[in-house]
Parts: sequence; structure tokens; C-alpha cells
Amino acid sequence: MIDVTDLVVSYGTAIALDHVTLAVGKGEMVALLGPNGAGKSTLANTLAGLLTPASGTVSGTVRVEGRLALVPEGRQLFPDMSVADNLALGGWRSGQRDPAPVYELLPRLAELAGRRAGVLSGGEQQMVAVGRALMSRPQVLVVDELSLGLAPNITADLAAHLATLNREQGLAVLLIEQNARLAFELCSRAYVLESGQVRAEGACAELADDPRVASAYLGGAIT
Amino acid sequence: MSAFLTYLLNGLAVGCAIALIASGLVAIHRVTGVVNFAQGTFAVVAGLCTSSLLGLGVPHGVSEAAAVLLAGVAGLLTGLAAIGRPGTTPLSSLIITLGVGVLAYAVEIVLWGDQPRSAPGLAGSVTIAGARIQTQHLLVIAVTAATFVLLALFFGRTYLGKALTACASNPYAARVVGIDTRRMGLLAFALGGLLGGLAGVLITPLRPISFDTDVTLIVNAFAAAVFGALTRPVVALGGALLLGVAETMAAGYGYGSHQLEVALGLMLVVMIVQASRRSAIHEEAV
Amino acid sequence: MLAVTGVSRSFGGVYAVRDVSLAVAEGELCAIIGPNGAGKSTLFNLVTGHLAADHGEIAFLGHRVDRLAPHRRARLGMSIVFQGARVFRAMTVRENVMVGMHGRTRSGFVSAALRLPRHRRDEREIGREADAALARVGLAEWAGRPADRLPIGQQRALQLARALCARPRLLLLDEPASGLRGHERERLAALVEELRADGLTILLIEHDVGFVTRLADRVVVLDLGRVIADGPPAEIREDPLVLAAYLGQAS
Amino acid sequence: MKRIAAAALAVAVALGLPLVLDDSALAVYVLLGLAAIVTVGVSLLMGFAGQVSLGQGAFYGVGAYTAALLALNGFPPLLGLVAAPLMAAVFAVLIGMPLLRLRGHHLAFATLAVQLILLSLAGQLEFTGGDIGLQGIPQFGIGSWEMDSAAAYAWLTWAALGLVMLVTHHVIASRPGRALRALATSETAAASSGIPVGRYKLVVFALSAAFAGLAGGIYCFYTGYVAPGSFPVLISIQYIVMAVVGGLGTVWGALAGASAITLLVQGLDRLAALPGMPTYAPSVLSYAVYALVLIGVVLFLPQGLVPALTRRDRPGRRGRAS
Repeated sequence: MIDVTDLVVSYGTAIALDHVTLAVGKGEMVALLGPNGAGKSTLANTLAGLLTPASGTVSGTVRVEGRLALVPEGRQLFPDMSVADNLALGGWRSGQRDPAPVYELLPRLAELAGRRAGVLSGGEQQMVAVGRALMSRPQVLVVDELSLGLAPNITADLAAHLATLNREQGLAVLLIEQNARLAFELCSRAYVLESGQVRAEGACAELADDPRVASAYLGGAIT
Repeated sequence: MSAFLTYLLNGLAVGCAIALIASGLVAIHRVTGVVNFAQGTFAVVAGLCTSSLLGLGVPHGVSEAAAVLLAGVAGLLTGLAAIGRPGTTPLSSLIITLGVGVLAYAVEIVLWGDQPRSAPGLAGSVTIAGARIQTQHLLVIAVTAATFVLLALFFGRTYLGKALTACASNPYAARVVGIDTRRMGLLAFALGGLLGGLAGVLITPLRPISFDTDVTLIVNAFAAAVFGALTRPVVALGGALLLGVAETMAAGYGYGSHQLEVALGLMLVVMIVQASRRSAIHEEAV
Repeated sequence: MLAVTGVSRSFGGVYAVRDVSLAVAEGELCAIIGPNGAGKSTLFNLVTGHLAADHGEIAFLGHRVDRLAPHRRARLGMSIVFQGARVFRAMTVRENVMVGMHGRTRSGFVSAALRLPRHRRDEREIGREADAALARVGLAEWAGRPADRLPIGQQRALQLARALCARPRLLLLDEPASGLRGHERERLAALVEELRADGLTILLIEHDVGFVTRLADRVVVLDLGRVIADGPPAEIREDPLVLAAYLGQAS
Repeated sequence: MKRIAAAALAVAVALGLPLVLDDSALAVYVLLGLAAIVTVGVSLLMGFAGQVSLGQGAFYGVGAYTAALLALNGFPPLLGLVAAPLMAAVFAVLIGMPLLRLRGHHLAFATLAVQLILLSLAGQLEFTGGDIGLQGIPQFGIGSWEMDSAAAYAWLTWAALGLVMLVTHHVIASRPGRALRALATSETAAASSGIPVGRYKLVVFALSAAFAGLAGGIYCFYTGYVAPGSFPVLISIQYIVMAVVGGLGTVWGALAGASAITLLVQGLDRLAALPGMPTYAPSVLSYAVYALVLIGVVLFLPQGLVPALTRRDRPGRRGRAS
């Protein structure tokens, strides 16, 4: 699905991603962890084709068929447009303008269809963002900071939706998170990104106890 | 009283023309962040073009339509120069549109000379409540009203219009869903050209147009657009009508010589009041 | 030295900072941490005067400063290093640092245009201080380069040199380590420790809790615009509220 | 040493030229010098301090009218010439206080609006002579000495240009100059370094206005009349073109840009005056030149002529430095 090899991305003189290699397989749920400023969102934007890599490759289904959708950090909805319009625009690439299939997957969105996206609660907005991404009929969903600014029970609710989509639709997910606990519950594998480099990778069960993960968040970063 | 009504309706007609130009300015600014200095030029080009075509014996309707389309093409070309090259900053784009406006002077003088030209519009007048109104004034008001309704339908109901709105609402998100924001910007410029052209075609029968009329037009339109902070078309419409009526009343009751100062002074006050509510930290936020 | 009392600021009805109080004592290194969107940068903007508070008081060195313009607060002895690379374009590294001396010198347009003795005296002093500050952050050999072409690490050091040039009483650092690599971080940490040993009071925003626990005397934790913890680093690391904010609560 | 020699040579050429130029060339030389004086101010304002003005012609006009009115009312011309930049600066401070809160395109439109308002007022008020303007302005002179040769005006103009360039050069390489260049990048970071941003913007606005006012003062004595038509909106755009072409943010760029554009337009004017050319040819050609040069430079040479030309020897310099 996603194959990233030796990816380098920089903003002017600042290097944001430093030779990153990672992969997401078909139907897999993979987490990308790391503190702020680690380069997680840069990776998300590069995968979505919004940033051009300085070197390295991004390949797989992503590039060949354009079947990757991004749920960007901070939702990034069109705040003054209705939920239905937000969803419709999500189908810009795929040509799917009718949100009905997404309403089936996320019935709550059908109830919100006529509301302005900007006035919704954080959790509802995040659901719209996920729905909008699904409109492009993706095979891979990159979710950047699902839990940002949301109460734990709402995050859990959204995470359950993602798990269902993964199970029933075979949707592969790359979950970019600051919230390690959530990521470990949801995903099978994880990468830990710090200062633009992959510091650790492996099965979530093992990584959860790995001191490098805790250190990335709670100290010891200066080694 | 009848004089008042005449001035009011004439003023509304003038305001409508300003509103059309202003709405082009707003459409372009919303989608691209660029203030298009050449916006008044589109009106001039269309106005001069109609007068030539009618002079050549091309029938009404066809002449006007061709002129508006030409202005649309001018808009597209302006857009290509202003935002066609990746990495052009909004301020550079503004300077480029300024250059396009000056370049248009050269072209217009070659094609049409430097003397003002007029074009026949709708002849005759009607009497409403004792006030004599030229039919052309009513036509301007009607066409503008229809245009604004069409614009509202286009932006609110069509998929393409929504995509344009999306670019204005959140350009980053627009790119996330795959919308090519640069192409949308060019589309906005073309639309701006059409709207400016429409204004030019409508006002040429009312007041003769020469190559340098664009300065007055753009300044008035910018003043109107500034009421809505360059982003809200309906407020810009209100501002334009207010300006048109105020200027016409001032002229009608004998203060005509100061109408430009009044309009510009009003624009300055509005801008300064708006600016004092913003802080630098937000404009510089990365 | 710095006393923030009950300060709030909202944007469009949403509180970015809500009823925050905090005090920094002379010579202390106090760190503010918190997840993304916790209100840390807003708090800094309120302290330095780039944003006005809706409510609350800010006092610095015993003066109320919450109505003062940013440059007045700077002249009282507040210097800030911004997170984004705000080096001045089209100026050399040395000229960038010389700007930091602005508040400590007086020569104006007239003495500059006429090259009066006062201007020469000021220029000499500004140059001397700038060179000293550049040497201190290890940028001496870069002095003549265009500032905006420096790598990000050196741009950060440059901002720090500029701030030091003002001889501040209080230094505010907004995520000084973000975007830096291991050895650059290490050097920065050493420099911050050194400044602190010299008696400079420092208020620091940082995501990297490791960086903070090593350097700070005291840590204030913000979450959703409020202070949720305030204490020495060792305590903070064990605080369940902090762990929840960072690692997420088990649901 | 080399730089001093180059500067001395430039001064010698500038002062020597009036001796060898014929009358029509002298007229071009004077107008070039005047345009360069204003352009140095535009470059200081836009290139160093990052503030846009599309109304620089207004300050030029204020200077010209000030000197003209004083001279016509019997005051000595020297007083008029001193008052011209001062009045322009005072006017800039008065309008700058509210206007400089604006940024980018708002400031551009606001300054343009100020010029339009002034032009309209000058065309209507009695004491400015309405649309006809003021005529019969006496020659410049000091005491009983009267300046009556074009060469003398050329020297006066170029001496003023030299002064303006020297002042600008001194200012930008000093404490206030660094402050201006700093606030052009980031007003917040500048304020955090203790720079009173608002006051500095006002001072640089006034300084650039004073330069324009000085040029306007010389202009009114040189031509002997002023009218609103002498200061069209296009003249302000012309200064922008000159500053942008030469390269914003260099003192020599302003002179280079003013020279390049003035000579180009003059050359085309000669071309347009050839038999068989239509009567509108001169204005068409100058509009086309302004426009194409402006667009071309902004798109393809955003740093302007002077930096583009001098950059060539930079790698060598850098090699030595590191």
C-alpha cells in the first residue's frame, strides 16, 4: 500500500524528515508515534502529495492509483460550508459527489448533513474529516492526530469507527498520533519518529514496554 | 422629491456597476489572496470594445456579449501573468496586475485612441412616481441584480462553485481533497474579467469611457470591497450601492466636485478601523 | 520577577488561555510544557505583549506591564527567542545580532545621517557587544553570512545571540530545541545551563520533556489553556494528570 | 580604497556631464536626477523598510507646490527649497499616523487614494491655481544671484541626489537603518528587540517623503510652473518601476533603475517622433515600456538589476570569507 524509502524532506535549510523508511501493508493498521516537531505531519503531507521530497521515494498504491486519503491535523474542514458540501468536495478526485455511501458507514453524518461544519463540536468535526477522506474511496487512510483536542471517550468512539472500517472494508490505516496508548490499542505495528528519524519500530505489544518510546515522550531524549 | 428619487435610482445604477467590479475583486481576492489592480481595466476594455463593435454595425446583444467575453479572456491572461508562475507572492502579484493595467493603456490607445468613447444603450426613459429615469439605468440595476443571483447560485449550488468557495474557505484543505488551487485561481481571474466586463458594457452608455477611466473604477470598487474586508461579496454590494448613491446625491445637490474625495476618505476610514482590530502577530503567524 | 495573575485570552469565544497564574522568581529556570494546542505560545504572546489579555494582570520587576507595548517590555528587560525562524532577511548574521542592542543605545536618524560622534560611539559599542554575543553562541565565524541562509540550528543560535545582546533580565525561549538534531540540542542545552549559571532568569516552552526535566527548576504544565500541574520536574513526571495529558488516558 | 576611487569617479562624471551635454540632453539629465532622488526614497521605504507607497508622486507634488507658493508670495527661493522637503515630511507624518497601521495592498491603495485626493483638491482650490496650476515661478537663486542656466539646475539636482544617496547610505548601515530592515521581515521580532515599530515606520515614511519633496522643490524652479497634471498617478507607478528595476534595497539600484527607465523612455520618444509615427506613439511606447519592464522584472529578476549584476562576483567573495 505505502512504501516509503529513504525519504528526505526539508523546508529551506531545515530538514524535517531524515532518511525515513516505512511501509504499510494491505489492510494493516500501523501507528506512527512521536513528540511534536518530530516530522509526523510532514510525512503525512508528503504522502498526500502536498510536499515534494528532496530525495527518496514514496511508492505503492498511493502513487500508482492515488488511492490514499488524508485526514489532516486539526481537521481542516471548510468551516463555512455545510457538512454535506464538505463531504461532496471530498469526492473531487474520485468524482463521487453523493455522500450516501459515507452516511451508511458513519450514520451520524447524515443527521449533521445540513449543519455548518464550523459550528460542530470537535468530535463531530473529526468525524466529518474522516468522512470527507472516505469520499475519495481510498485504500489507505492517513489520519493525522485523531485525538488532538478531543475528550478521551470521543477519541475512543472515533477509533472504534476506524477499527470497524479496517475490519469490514479492508481499509489500511496509518495512524499518526501523539497519544501512544490509543495507538497501541488500535494498531498492530508502530514506528517511533523523533527529530525526523525513525528511532524504533516493531509490533505494538513489544514497543509498549520499550524504554525508547517512553523516552521520546517523557525524557531522556538527550542521550 | 422627484429629483431625490431620480438621484437615488441613478445612484443605485452607478453603485451597481461599482458592485460588479467589486465582486470581481472579491472573487479573485478570496480565491487567490491577490488584489487585482487591473480589475477596472476589464470594464474599460469591454466598454471600448462595445462602442467599436456597435460602430461597425454589429447588432446590440452580440456586441455586448462579445465585449464581456473579451474581458473574461483579459481576466484569464491577467491571472496567468499574476499567479501563473509558482512562488509569486501576493504582493508581487499585485505589482504585476498594476503592470497589466498600464500595459492595457498602451493597447487601448493603439486600438481606440485616447479620447473618451460612448456607446448607445437603451434609449428613452420612464417616469416613476414623478421622477424621470433613463431606461439604461433600470437595465443596469436589473442586470446587476440578476448577476448577483446567478453568482449566488453558482457559488452555492454548483460543484465547481463550491470548489471555488472551498479554495477561499481553506486553501490547504482544498489541496488535501485534490483541488488544484492554482487553476481555481485562474478561473477566479476569468470570472473577475467577466464581471468587470459586464460593468463596463453597462456603464459606457451612461458615462463615456476612456483608457484611464480604470483608476476611478478600481478605486471606487476597492472602496466598496473594503467594506466587506475584501472577502464578503454581499457587504461589498451594500458598500457599492452606498457609494454610488452618496456620490450621485453629492453631485446632484451641487457638491459634485468633491465626490471622489468623499468616496476615498470613506474607504480610508473603513480600512483604518479594520486594521486597528488586527494585530501583527496574527498576520505574521507561520 | 514575573508574575502572571488570572490571565485569560479567547479567540472567537474559545479560550486559548484560561485563568492562568504563574510566578517566576529571580534566577529561576521555569519550563512550560503541555500537549499541542495547550495555549503555551498564546501565553508567551501575552507576556511579551504581542497579544492583549482579556482579563488578568502581568507584572514584571514589580511594574504592571500588561498595557505596555512589546518594545517597552523588551526595554524593561524581556527578551524572546521565537519558535519560528524569525531572523531578519537581507541582513548579515552580525547585523541581525546588532539589532538586539537597539534598546540599549540611543543614536537616531539624525546622528546616523550626519555620522555624528555619538553615532560612531554607539556603533563601536554595538559591534563589540554583537561580536561577544556571537562568540558566546559559537557563531563568530558566520558573522558575515546572510542570516536567512543559515541552517535552522544556527538560526536559533542567532536569535539567542540577538536576545542576549539586549542584556535581558528575563529570557523567554519558545521551543528552542524543536527542529534541532541531537548534537545541536546538546549544545543548546549546555548553553542554556551556562546562562542560567550566570544568573539569568529563563522561561522556557518545550515539548521535549526530557530537555525540560534536565534543565528546569520548576515545570508548569498547561492543558487546554489551564494550568494542570506546577512543581519540580521529578514530581511532574509522576503526576497522573500529566501522564494522562501526554500519553492519553486508557478509555 | 577602490570604492572611494569609484565614488570619486562617479561624482566627477556626474558633475562634468552638464558641461558637455546639449540643451535637450541636459533636460533629460535634470529629470533623470529628480526621478532618481524620489526613487532613492521609494527604495528606502519599500526595499529596506518593507512598506509600499503608490502615492509617492503626492509628496513630490507637495514639495513642488510648497516651493512654488512661497516663491510666488515673495519669499526667497532658498527658503522655498528648504521648506519643500520639510512640508512633504510633515504631511507624511500627518497622513502616516493613521495609514501606516495598514499593510501590503491596503497601504498601497491608501497611498494611491491620498494622491488622488490631493490631485483633486489641487485642481479645485483657488490658492493652488486650480487645474491651470501656478505659473511664473521665479528662477532659483540665492540673494541677488539667479540661476538661469540649465547646467546650473543640473548641478543643483545632482548635488541634491548625491546628498540624498549619502544620507540613505549612512542611515541604512546604522542603528536606525538596521531597525528598519529588521521590521521589514518581522514587526513582532523587531518590537521584541526593543524597536518602536510604529515610530520607525513613520520616520522612514517622512524621510522618503522629504526626498520626494526636495525633488519637487527643484522641479518647480526648473520648469517655472506646477499644475495637477504634472503629478499624475502614473508618476508614482513610474517610481515603483524604477525602484523595482534597479533592485529594491540597494542605494545604487535606485539610480540605475531611474537611469535605465528614463533613458529607455527618452530613446523611445525619439523613435516615436520619427516621421510617419502616429501622434499617440510616445505615450503608447512609454506605457508599454513601464508595463513590460515591471512585469518582466518582477517575474524573472525579482532582485532587480543591480543585485543581479553584482551577484556574479559573489561566489568569489564568499570563497574568501569561509
